[in-house]
Amino acid sequence: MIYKILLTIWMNLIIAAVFLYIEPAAGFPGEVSRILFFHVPMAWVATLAFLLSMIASSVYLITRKVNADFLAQSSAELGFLFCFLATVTGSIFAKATWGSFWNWDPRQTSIVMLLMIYGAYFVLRSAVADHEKRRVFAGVYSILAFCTVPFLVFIVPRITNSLHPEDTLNPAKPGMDIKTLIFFLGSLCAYTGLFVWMLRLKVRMLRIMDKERGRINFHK
Amino acid sequence: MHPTKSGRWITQTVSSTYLTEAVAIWFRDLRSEFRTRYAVNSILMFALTTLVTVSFSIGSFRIEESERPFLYAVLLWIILVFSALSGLSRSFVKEQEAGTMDILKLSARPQAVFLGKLLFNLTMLGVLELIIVPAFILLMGYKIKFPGCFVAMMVTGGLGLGAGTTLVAAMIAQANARGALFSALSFPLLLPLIITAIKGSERAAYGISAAGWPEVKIAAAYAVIMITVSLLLFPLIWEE
Amino acid sequence: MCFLKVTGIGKHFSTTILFKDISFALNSGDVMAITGWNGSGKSTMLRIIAGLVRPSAGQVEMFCDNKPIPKKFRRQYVGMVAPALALYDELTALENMEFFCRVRGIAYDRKSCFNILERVDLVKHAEKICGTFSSGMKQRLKLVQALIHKPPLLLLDEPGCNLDSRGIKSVKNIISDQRTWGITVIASNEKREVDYADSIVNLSN
Amino acid sequence: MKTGLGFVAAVNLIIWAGITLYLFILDRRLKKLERRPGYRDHGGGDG
Repeated sequence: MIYKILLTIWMNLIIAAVFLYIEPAAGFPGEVSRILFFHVPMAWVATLAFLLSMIASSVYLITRKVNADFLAQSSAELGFLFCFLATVTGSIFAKATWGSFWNWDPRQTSIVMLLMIYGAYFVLRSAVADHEKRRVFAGVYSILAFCTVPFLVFIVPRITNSLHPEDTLNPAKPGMDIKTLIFFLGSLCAYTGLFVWMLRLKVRMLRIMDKERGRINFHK
Repeated sequence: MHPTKSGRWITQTVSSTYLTEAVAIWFRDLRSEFRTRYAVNSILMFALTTLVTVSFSIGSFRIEESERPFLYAVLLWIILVFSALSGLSRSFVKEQEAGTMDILKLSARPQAVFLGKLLFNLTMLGVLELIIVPAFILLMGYKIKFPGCFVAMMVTGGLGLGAGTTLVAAMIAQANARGALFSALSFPLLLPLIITAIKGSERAAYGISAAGWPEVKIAAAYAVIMITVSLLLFPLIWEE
Repeated sequence: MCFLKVTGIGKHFSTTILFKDISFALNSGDVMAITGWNGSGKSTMLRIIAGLVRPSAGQVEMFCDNKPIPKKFRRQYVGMVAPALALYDELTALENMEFFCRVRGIAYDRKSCFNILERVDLVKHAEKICGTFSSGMKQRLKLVQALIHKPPLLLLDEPGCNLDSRGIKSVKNIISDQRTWGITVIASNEKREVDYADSIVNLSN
Repeated sequence: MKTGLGFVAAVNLIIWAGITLYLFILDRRLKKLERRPGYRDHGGGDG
């Protein structure tokens, strides 16, 4: 409970600071660079969620514990949500800096791939009636899909050059001043905390729904 | 392995490997296919109809000479991929519909089943490419500067198509909604392969030399990885 | 010498319990019958024993020559006949047999296959496409398919269905033959078939 | 300080307040459901 309240306050602080305290970064028109504090954490959470979903799926396939699958499913759904938000915010940024919402930048291509893979993942889940089979298939599919991702890393950069500002706005590089860096990392933490909160809610919800469906437990 | 007692049924067992069992499944599928032409008809009809539509509406002169290598590669791979997606799930779906899936589960090892079905799907793809690619080249007047590289791209691309879809076919055969599900699930997995294959075919047609045919190598690596991972995962979806 | 041990098997489909807590043990030579009303789960029980369906609770263990058989090898020791197990309709009887020999790693030889077909009166139809068979002929071929690899565990789900009196006699022969060296489990409500068994498990109780 | 930024920050804060309110309510509801008699955290195998 405490951490949820702290998170709420922390996020308020970040939002206020990002708009009212931080200076816009050099090299970008107007105030657009402020989106960094929202867009990058969303993309980061999406990556984290998909990775977690993959790992939970593998754990389910090995141990066959339903809880692992609840985690995999919730994580995939939240990952999809954050991935979608990252796409939208990225698009807004693209419009403001390069003049078009969509131009098949490598980043945009790979994010569309991810959305397609997880879209198919949810379709598969809804198409299998038997609950255990559904869990196994979903796990197998997400592992299979994960194996195709490295190819994108090879292929996509060969097709178009990226305009994505990695060098200009990279917290690991000394281009960013210390004030920005602190709030950037703070925002990253806040989003991760938010993700954990939502994830736990979703898992608890799935568990209650599973119970409500009247699943009979033989191992009383 | 089998307890023996003389005079009862067949007693002799031969040393059998995954490969001999897979070949048995492959031949059986081919034999059934030859008699019913279940999959091959739907794949080829789909491919020919799209090819005719494309050829009729674009013809061989509509597109600028300089644009052809790229645009024709795109069209060719769209035709190939979507006709493959229209029929490659047949071999598993038919097992399910005819009620023979359980008997196959009881008599064959899962890996052998996967390999057998993969070989069958690759055969279908081979037939598809042998018919459609020359027809496409003739109808569209596709000029290819490096035929060797182009053929290699077709072969590895076909391998990748089979490798990426066979496990999905096994899954959708056991799902409730089978029709559109196969394309929906396969397409995201195939996308890296399709992009590579288009790029590679374009390069072969243009005659841009690149050391060592990188796209052919990527497609081959894709096929190898997908087959390996599928072999490992297949028992999970096949048993129970 | 084989031994089948079934402990505390239960199966449910989402909200409905099919059966629970079924236990029994069988030795080579035993013949057991599973009875119960329609929908009581006889076929599912056999599928669980064969390893085609995962039970919701409990386990099935099999031992041959005192060695436990891992689940993934169990199918080599099981022969099964069931209405839901279909053969390949596009192949002839002989091609079906050839396929099952090949895929199970048994040396295929035409002559011994004819011998087997003779036992179930199918020699005349050996070269005919299975799709043209009557249901009784299909049932006979299914029996052959289940026996092709000399299974120590024979699972018969309504073995007599669609069979004429001669077919029923060959089922009887098969069971008494199996009794000399292996386990037989029959799922049926036919009085005649239940009578072959030494013990009965009723799933409706 | 530009005037527009204060407005954008306010909109963001309101959205964020909405999200947290929703999450807190959800949290409470789930807790109520979990406390009901008969809810058992099985957590075990799939049967």
